[in-house]
Amino acid sequence: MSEKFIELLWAEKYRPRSLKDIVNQEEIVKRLLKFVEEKNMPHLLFAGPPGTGKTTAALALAYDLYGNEWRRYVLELNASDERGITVIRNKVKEFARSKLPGDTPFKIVILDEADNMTADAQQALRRIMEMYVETTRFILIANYPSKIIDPIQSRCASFRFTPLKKEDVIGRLHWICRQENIKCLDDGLEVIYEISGGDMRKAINILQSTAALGEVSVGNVYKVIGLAHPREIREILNLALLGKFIEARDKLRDLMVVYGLSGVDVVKQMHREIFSADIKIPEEIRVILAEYIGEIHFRIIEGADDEIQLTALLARIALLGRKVS
Amino acid sequence: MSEKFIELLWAEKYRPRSLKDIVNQEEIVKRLLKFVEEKNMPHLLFAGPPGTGKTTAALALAYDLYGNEWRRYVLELNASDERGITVIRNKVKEFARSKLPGDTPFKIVILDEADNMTADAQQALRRIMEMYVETTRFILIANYPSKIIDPIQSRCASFRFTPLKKEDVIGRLHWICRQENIKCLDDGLEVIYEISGGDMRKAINILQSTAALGEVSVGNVYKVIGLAHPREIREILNLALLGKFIEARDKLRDLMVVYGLSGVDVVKQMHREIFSADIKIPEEIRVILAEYIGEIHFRIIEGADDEIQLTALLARIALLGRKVS
Amino acid sequence: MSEKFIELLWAEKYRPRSLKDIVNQEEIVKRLLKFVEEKNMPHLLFAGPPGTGKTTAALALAYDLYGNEWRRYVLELNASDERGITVIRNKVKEFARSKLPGDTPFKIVILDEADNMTADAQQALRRIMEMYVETTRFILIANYPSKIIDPIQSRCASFRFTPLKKEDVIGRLHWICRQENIKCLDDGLEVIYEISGGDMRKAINILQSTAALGEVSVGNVYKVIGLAHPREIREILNLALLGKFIEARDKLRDLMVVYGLSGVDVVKQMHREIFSADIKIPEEIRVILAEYIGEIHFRIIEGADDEIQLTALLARIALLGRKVS
Amino acid sequence: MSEKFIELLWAEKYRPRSLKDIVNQEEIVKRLLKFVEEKNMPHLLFAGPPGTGKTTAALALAYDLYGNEWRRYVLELNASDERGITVIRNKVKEFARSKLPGDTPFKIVILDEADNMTADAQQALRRIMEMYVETTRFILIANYPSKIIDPIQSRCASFRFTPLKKEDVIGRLHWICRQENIKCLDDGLEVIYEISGGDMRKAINILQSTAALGEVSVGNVYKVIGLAHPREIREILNLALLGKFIEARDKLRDLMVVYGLSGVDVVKQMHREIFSADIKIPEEIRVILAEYIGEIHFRIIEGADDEIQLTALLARIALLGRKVS
Amino acid sequence: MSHERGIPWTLKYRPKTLIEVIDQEEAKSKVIEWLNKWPNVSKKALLLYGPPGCGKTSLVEAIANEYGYELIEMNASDFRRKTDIERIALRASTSHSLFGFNKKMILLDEIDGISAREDEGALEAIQELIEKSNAPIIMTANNPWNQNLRILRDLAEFVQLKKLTKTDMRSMLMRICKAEKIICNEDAINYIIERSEGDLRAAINDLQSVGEGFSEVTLERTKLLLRPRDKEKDPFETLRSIFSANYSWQAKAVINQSQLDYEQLKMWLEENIPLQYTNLEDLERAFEALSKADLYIGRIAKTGDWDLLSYAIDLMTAGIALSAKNSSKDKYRWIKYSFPQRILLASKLKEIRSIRDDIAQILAYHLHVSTSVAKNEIIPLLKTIFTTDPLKAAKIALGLGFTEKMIEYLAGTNKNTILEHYRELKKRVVSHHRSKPSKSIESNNEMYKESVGLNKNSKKEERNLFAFSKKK
Repeated sequence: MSEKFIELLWAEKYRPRSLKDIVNQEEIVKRLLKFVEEKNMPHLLFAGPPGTGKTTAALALAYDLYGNEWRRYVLELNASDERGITVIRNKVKEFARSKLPGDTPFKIVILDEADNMTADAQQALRRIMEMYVETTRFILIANYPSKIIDPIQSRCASFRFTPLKKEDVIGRLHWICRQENIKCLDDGLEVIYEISGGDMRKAINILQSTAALGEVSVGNVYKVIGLAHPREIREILNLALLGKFIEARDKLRDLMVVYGLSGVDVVKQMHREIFSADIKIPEEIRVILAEYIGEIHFRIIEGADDEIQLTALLARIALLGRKVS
Repeated sequence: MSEKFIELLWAEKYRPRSLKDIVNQEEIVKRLLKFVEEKNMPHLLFAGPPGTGKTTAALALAYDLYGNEWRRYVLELNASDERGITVIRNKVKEFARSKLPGDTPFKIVILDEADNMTADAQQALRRIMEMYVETTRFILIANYPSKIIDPIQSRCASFRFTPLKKEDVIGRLHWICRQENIKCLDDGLEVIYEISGGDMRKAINILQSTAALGEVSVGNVYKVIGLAHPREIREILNLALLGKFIEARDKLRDLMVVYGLSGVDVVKQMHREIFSADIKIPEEIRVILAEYIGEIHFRIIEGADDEIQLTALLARIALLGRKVS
Repeated sequence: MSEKFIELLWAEKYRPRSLKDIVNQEEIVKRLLKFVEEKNMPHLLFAGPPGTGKTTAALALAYDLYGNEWRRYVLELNASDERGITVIRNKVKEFARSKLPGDTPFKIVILDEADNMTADAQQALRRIMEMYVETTRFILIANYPSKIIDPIQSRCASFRFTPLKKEDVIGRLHWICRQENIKCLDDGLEVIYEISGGDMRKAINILQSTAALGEVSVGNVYKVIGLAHPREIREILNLALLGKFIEARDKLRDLMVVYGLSGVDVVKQMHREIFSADIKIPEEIRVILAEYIGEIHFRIIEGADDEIQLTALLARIALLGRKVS
Repeated sequence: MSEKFIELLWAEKYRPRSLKDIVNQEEIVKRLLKFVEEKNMPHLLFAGPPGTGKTTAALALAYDLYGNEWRRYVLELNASDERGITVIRNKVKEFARSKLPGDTPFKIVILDEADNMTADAQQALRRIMEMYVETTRFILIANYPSKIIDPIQSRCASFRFTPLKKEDVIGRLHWICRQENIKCLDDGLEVIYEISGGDMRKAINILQSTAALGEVSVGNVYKVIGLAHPREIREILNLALLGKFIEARDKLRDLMVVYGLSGVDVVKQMHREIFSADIKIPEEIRVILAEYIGEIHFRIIEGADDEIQLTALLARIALLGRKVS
Repeated sequence: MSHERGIPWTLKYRPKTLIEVIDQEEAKSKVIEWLNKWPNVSKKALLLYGPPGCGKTSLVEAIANEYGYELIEMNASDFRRKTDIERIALRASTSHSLFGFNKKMILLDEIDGISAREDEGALEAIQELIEKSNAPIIMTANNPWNQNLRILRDLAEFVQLKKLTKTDMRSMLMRICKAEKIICNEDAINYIIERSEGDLRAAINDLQSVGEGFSEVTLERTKLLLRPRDKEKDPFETLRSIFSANYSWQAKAVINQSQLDYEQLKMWLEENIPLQYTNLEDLERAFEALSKADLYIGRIAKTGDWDLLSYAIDLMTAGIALSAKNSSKDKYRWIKYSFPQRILLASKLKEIRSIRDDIAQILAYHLHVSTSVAKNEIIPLLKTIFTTDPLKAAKIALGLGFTEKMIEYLAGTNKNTILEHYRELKKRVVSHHRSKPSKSIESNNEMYKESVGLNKNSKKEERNLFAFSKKK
């Protein structure tokens, strides 16, 4: 029954299976195809922002090496699984012991979010990598290569994944919409792209959630991710800038209640809006605001009361607005 | 804890048992009743401010699905209670193993405060949700949907709970007072509504505590929640604004002792009062004060000494007052 | 017998042993006596200002329940002394395991200054309270009830201790003087009451110290207070204000070594000192100083070294002093 | 590590095997060759920055002394091996003490990164070096010789390895590119040299990773190491200092996307650049900037949002720039 | 041993007899004199200390060799746990010897290299060994101020070995050159001697580096191979470089070359900023920089992120260097810097604080308050009683079970009077109790001890009727 009920996650459903299906990162794909050809490879380090296809490339590489049975020869270790170094050691040990694939002289361990490991754990990892190198190759996946210790970097061939271009992401979303028979509006997709920050997986997830509400419109996207419509945030900012502090504050309260916005949500949205072209703020005010928003954001992160801090922010904006006009 | 004991809390005693007893959130109730009818449902995500009936709806849904024996088929977890995802995993594992109810093909796990989980823990949760989906459905409850990671959002049917209307809350309080045979004054209930910020459970709790003191009057409400009467806070502010710094400070000290106010209590009350119509402050001072209160509030949150920080606040107000007059 | 050779602190000597000896807080005593009668009680929360008899009531309740051997059945903990919730958990565990008293079905844990615990620790505490509820009842004591998390509040019977009336405190002091055969003047006692801010324990301690000087007169009371709050702090401030930085610093060091004061102790005393009538500085300087001190205190709380911070404070004061003169 | 596999990493593939293959550090190589001739040498301490060929020289010396079988006579302990006091007292002592094959002059213990060993472990080493000197010689390798305790320094002849000259490094990279049939641009190689700081191994690793992206150009090099070009960071700082806040921000965003920089990466790079001579600001402004950057760095560590905080940082810099000019 | 095999020169030219031991005449005679008298000596062990390479171990070996002692050696490469040391003692005490020596001598080398963790209990065992041993014990160490040596000060005679003189070193190096048939340039020899700073072993190693395999030692090769040793700046140089820096990079560079780590630097600066900067504004700026640096150090502890250290260092170096804006001449004044007082005061402060903590614990127990209330509210009041009414104070001290140290803390200048009363009262209480045993205050204090977990190991502390001792 479950298949029927849990629809697949689109991010999984539309993930390329083979290296040949990957449309971006051409240079990297070319290099990886070499490894498939030669049936040999060193340890690899895939680095780059989230959603640029690192995991996809690793899995596709495995698919191309081992064919349909690839799952047998691949051990995937995720950051969110139990992953003390001892667990890793044991799992790898177990895995390394199992039979080797017919014609490829090694198996693959894929270690996601390797940059989240402490330096000490990475040292231990390095030793594990050396110990089982005869039969096992590691693919380390990281967002920030600078967090990977040198000794590992120098033992891996590293590959840098670059952010996807806007047209690539939007193109892909369009294509999925057609496959799924979903009605989508251009500005809806654009907003998804912006919010996702170029992260393909995130973009597809948002698309799927939005589609559940009906058509992919700007309003629906914001509803799905639990944020206010930018227009309303701008209204509040404008009220404050006009010195209508109390009004601004009341409107903000309403907004938070209606959309269920947290303080951090509001701060982030305000931050985005003060830089939008749709709001008229003198340059110098923008600067001061940007600084103060940073301060307020930090306070809320540290556990301060949303309402008091946001009021303080509006107060500052009102003061600034007064000085200007 | 024993049933008998729980019944003593009105918030429990007057909690609707069945979906049909829920008077607000009509849209949501309608959709949930569908699930009961069909004896099937996806994972659910209930989002909205505290006290808007999310937990009540989840429990009522369970009641309507399983009848009086519902507790057998429901596992209630609180994300901020259970220490870590491993505990959750084990409990769910244990629970999923137990026998299924006769005619409903699944059991329910209710996970409260799911938005308090770290992104990593949510990733792990997502995997747990997938693993046991055959026999178990999750109802995730959250205040801030934006804090729930995308992959979970896109796997859940989302329900947005909106704040209760003032008349709904006050109506309910009135009704309880009649049931319990309690004398209540209108402005007393109104103060309760204000303090509760529309949170029904909180409002009922305050009502009960106040009732223990006798009639539900403004004075008694403030006494019960351990806050100073707003009038007194205003007095301190006025003294400070008149430059009578030492007097203001002494009065504040007394107040803190008498009511047992903590630094955060005082800051919050001051914050509320500077926006009340009962205090005469020029608009610009109000704004400056709002900002400064934000600063002081943050420091106290970070662990700074109440007395030192509040004195600094009063001193600042006194200086402001001087400049104005 | 050994009365001749030894002496106890009066605050201990004259603490009421049984609930019946407590003269104030009649309402509360009445309710507590009920528990004694029934040999049963829920968890209790005692809230109120310092020195209003919360701890005394808790101990007297225990005495009345268990008689002379009461210490065996009571575990006294002070949240601000215990290092972390784990320590508390272990102590409670150990204690809960021990034999139960003959005819009372539970033992008592008294947790003083419970409001000093973080919200997280309180969550854990709540779980401990539930776990051992069969054999153990908790009496939580707090100055600030608002700092006790809701789930604990709703599981406890709450008692609000109100400040003692002037005549109650003075009456008690009178009575002690008669017992101890001390000559006391009415205005002396009155001054003690004022200084103690209605805190009975503090008042008795001051009384005992004053008695060491001879009769309890206004002069002697002030003398005691003067001795207890060393003039050195003021001297250090004055030296610094005169720009004599090195001298001020050396004196500060001496002070810390002689008294074993911590940096936070010194900062708090300085803060008290600058707002005392005895130090002559313009109001504005006072305010600026208060802010400095707040800032320095904040840095110490953030984990900075208290001596460095104090020295930096002196440097600032020295500079400020020059600007003034 | 399997030989065939190692060949895939260029840094290993092109490592000199014999002292005669080493092209830099001529004086030292000459000296070492004489030791090989004489079949005698004191204990050696190789000191100098990373990648100056210390380990290579030690291994080549061993190779020249013992030929292909060199691994038999050498005990290599790397930083990743356990090297505490116990290991020194057991494993190292055991090896030093063990009998020597008839025709070999002595065995060699190579301790890489000896400056990372604890003082205790170093203490345990000193007498071993004396007692078994007839049969065993030590080569200690250190980046910071001052962290080697005096008594050990006194027991070694020490050699200072100097950073490789630019033309040496670039020459080598050129040669490798020819071997590997890689297209490289001169300024690309130059940038690699700069980043490597004369560390040959690091330079070769970067070369290999860059080659994976296609041609070895400046852009690709920076992309690979996941850092922005220092010039670009300086540009942003200069823009902000000139008050061109929006431009600075836009440039920073682009940079972060293109290079996949994390907030911490940016903050660290900025911190490095503000002290560079290429930024023309008064010296004291540098310190103020460092403090700002430190504050923002702290906030990001505490979990604040990269973008908001970096914008706040630029805003602060812009405000500062305005004040200065 | 194969003769073809080369051995390092330091071993080849190691002294075998006393005469070959260069310099150190004073030490030599002291050791021999002590050894001759043994066991009729005031201290049964000897500690030789001096910088590396001055010949401590060689001296002992030469003496053992010449006077016919069997040398039982234990050094840092050996485990030195309690049992290991007891084994040595056993070996030394067995009457016969395999090698036909009739005398034995114990050499405990590198005593300053005893590991606090791995060699736990070693120092106590050595103490015991010294007391019981029937063989002379000689120990060596580089640094006589090493913590390990503190408890040995009363048990061992300290004998200093000095750095070797240049003349002595020169003659030794020349001797080696001659033996190795190397033509030696005098300037090269001088260069080596300068560089070695009195460490003969290092000089011989250097000589071998530039000499072995070459027929001639030239100055050119010597200079190329042997770069001047980089020395770390001592605290005084460190401070001077920071204060006088004009550019931030100059100031920042100092920390890498300093003997001081950032924690120590912080305290040295705290002590010396006011000596260097006299202008109040400069002073305030400098302290503000230091205060902020310190804040970052605090945040490192809070967050566990060491990246923040670099900001602390910026502020501590560049921040302080650039603070002298008003009176920039101050930067270059020559100042006699002083050692941080707080390091000197630290142990005193720690002691006083622990006494205060102990008093607070007693008060907290009796009055059912927290220790911080006891410290801030009750101790000050108690102090007034102690300074105004000695007899009452003594009674209270007795009633609460204070120790004499606690009384001293509370009484200040009044302590002698109170202590007299206290001792007198105590005697009377004891006699009173003998005649009429009853449970009274002791049981009160018993209970207190129980409550803070003192009774488990309080056998020894029971000596004093009302003894109170710290937790832990």
